[in-house]
Amino acid sequence: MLDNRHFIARRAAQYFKVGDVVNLGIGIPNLCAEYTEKGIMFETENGLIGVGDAATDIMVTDRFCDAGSNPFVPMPGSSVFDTAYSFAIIRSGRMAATVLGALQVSARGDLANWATPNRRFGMGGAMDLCNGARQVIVAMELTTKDGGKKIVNECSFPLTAERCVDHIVTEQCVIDVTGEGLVLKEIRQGKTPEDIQAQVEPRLIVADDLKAMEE
Amino acid sequence: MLDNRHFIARRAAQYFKVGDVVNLGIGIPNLCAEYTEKGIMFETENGLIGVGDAATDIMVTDRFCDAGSNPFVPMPGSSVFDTAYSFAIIRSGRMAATVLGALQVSARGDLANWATPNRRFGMGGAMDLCNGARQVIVAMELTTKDGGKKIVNECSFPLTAERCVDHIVTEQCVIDVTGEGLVLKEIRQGKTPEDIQAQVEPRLIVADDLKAMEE
Amino acid sequence: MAEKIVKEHKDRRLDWGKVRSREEIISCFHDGQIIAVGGQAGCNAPWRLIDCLMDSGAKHLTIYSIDCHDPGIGIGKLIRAGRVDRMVTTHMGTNPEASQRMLSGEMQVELAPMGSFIERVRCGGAGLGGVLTKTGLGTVVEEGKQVITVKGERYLLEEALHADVAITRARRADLIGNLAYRGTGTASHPIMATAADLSIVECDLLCDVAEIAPDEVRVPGVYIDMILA
Amino acid sequence: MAEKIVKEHKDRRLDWGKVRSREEIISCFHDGQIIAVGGQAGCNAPWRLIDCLMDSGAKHLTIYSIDCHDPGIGIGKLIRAGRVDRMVTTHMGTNPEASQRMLSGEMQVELAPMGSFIERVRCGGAGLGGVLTKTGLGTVVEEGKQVITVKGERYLLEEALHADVAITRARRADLIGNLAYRGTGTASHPIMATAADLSIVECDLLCDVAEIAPDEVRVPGVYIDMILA
Repeated sequence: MLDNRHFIARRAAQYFKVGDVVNLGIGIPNLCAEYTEKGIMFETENGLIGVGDAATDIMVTDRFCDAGSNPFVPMPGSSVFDTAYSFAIIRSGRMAATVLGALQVSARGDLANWATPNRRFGMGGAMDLCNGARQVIVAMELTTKDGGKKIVNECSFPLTAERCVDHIVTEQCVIDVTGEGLVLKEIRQGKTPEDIQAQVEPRLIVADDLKAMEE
Repeated sequence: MLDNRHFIARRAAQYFKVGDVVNLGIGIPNLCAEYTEKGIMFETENGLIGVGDAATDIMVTDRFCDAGSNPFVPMPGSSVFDTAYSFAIIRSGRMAATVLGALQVSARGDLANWATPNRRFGMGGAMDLCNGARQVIVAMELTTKDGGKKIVNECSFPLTAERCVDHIVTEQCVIDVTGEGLVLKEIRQGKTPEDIQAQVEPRLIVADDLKAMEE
Repeated sequence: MAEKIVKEHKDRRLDWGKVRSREEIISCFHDGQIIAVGGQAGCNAPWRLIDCLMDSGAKHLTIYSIDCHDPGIGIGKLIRAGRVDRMVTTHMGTNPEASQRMLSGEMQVELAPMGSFIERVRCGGAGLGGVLTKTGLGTVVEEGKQVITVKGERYLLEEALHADVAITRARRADLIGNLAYRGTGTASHPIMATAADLSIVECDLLCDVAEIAPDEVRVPGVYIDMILA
Repeated sequence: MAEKIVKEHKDRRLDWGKVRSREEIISCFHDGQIIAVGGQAGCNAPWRLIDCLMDSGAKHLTIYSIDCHDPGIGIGKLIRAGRVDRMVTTHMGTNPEASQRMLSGEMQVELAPMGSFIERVRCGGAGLGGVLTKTGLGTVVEEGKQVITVKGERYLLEEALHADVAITRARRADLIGNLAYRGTGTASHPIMATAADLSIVECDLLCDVAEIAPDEVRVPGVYIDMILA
């Protein structure tokens, strides 16, 4: 059975369609690549479309590393570009999706994922991805390790972007951000909508066609 | 003996130094290439540094043409780029000089070279070249065919750029644009400063070290 | 068995691949569209795609192009046929018919400095709203534009241009739309190709996937929707 | 006779060529300079040029860099030695010492979104004053910046960044400074290399003139002043 992180990544990867170019954040999002069909290409924002398998042994080189410094083997059909071009693509709306981690997501889809009130590591490429990707998918555990709420009415942490999140995938549920509010679309076997509601701050709308998450 | 056009081009080319990258306009400016020492490279604004000799026979191709559609053979050390990159270079201040034709040049170095009150062909790359090139050299005959003045107090034609011209090279003289005004630096054998003054509108300052133009 | 495998592979190529028939591409052009056309100096233009546009019958077009080609050739064909209502271009020196139509009021022409023009198109393809340049300050280009001051220096704000359809030409394209160019055949093609909702390319050589080395690609396939068969 | 010809050619190579000794390059660094450093993710950084900068003793530096490398490595060496007064960067995740110095006030840090940061540097190398982007709207990035409206849409104005010296790394460089890259070793290097008064490069292979094909060049020599021997 998959652990929570892989379970989340596998579900998030189902949003990708053949022909899509997708950017994956560090952490859980990066695991999506393991659950993706052929015909989808991954971008690394330091400047390449077509990130392939992790490089080992003789294939390890400084010339093919992702934004997390992990060496990889480019897949057939890869393309290389500089960082300015990379973010031109990202902002252009040509990137089908980005999967990102989150510290907080608000009721209207605001995302906070780069700083707490006490710590600021930097936003890297996240703000541009939220601005430009056609779909912003948050892949995270539903609450903090000690049960604190991450889906909140208003983000208290510095924002990455306003009203940018489309889907939230967690180990317990899938929530869509809509004009009407947060809609509970899928739920883990053994959980009830009330269980989920107890762990998030905003009032959830339960979808008419609420589905069970695939185990 | 050189005709006026080649005489002007040969003199204008003397501003180039080894290592310079230079852009030449259409017409007289383009002839400068024939009088240039080795170690100078020419840019064509459609996207290449290193324009070489005119291509003939089997070397003619649509893939190596200058902005005037003339096929050429790229010289060793050439580099190719797109139009956006081309004008990034042009505006950056890394282009040592541009040589352009002119309809009018004003006393303070304003240039008009892309339109008359009745005709507008378009400015092409001239406005960017005047903005970015480190030296703007005008290469033109001193007057119009019927003796009309082209060096004027104020340009009456639409401007290409304000206060951009550094040197004016004609078949009769070389004039520098300075903070004090137009300075007559070189004069053709057989001409007097009064001859030149009679053909230009602004009051000329005659350089203390006024030289004869090389025949 | 081998036959089945080959068929499966072919189906997948159709799913992911971007090669489209002339007919399908012609059907993409409609009245009133903004069309970005790549190329410069009348060399290496997307001649076959311009012919598709002609054959579509689409009219009331807006054309973005560095220049206007020659009378009756390339874009000049569209202009002569009265199919172009408006152009944004940098010069008309090679096509007196374009100037005539501008003067007669049949065609509206916005003349732009080449560097500003192509930078505006780059913005359109790069998700940017505009750029600040000193080019055109103190000239007619300034008319109607915002002047912005940065660190005490004045700049013109040049706003992004974005097209409905881009038609460009590459030296090589692979099945997923990665593009490579050669020489001044590069010109405005790679920029124009990024700045449209629908980006169609013609190429001199259609390549297998991975035939173009990653470092040779100048436009990644993510920007390209269709390749003319 | 042959000897004389070779010598003459060598003299010309010195005149036009851009290869410079380590000592000459060290002498180019001074207190208070702004240094643009190419690379990302701590891979393929200009390690040898960073060592030149260390050995120069220059202090009170401002560094432009996508990231901050690891503690005590690369830029991390300069940070640990207290030589950096100010950084403009996009994240410090790999270097806790950078965060500590920011919190203690020993080093001023401007955090910028990666796309806006590199676009600002591109402006610096492209003679542009700034660009308009939606990235950062509604966040702390907006603080102190002009908000410009274009066609009813709000954008942040991100102002150009330009350095005194750029230190970058290329896979190949020829004697006149034409540069080629490989893979994600490209990263920010080609952009950083354009945006400084003095652009110095180190390369893995020093090439003869014309060894790099014109279409392979990603940065033309016009932007490059010196190549580390």
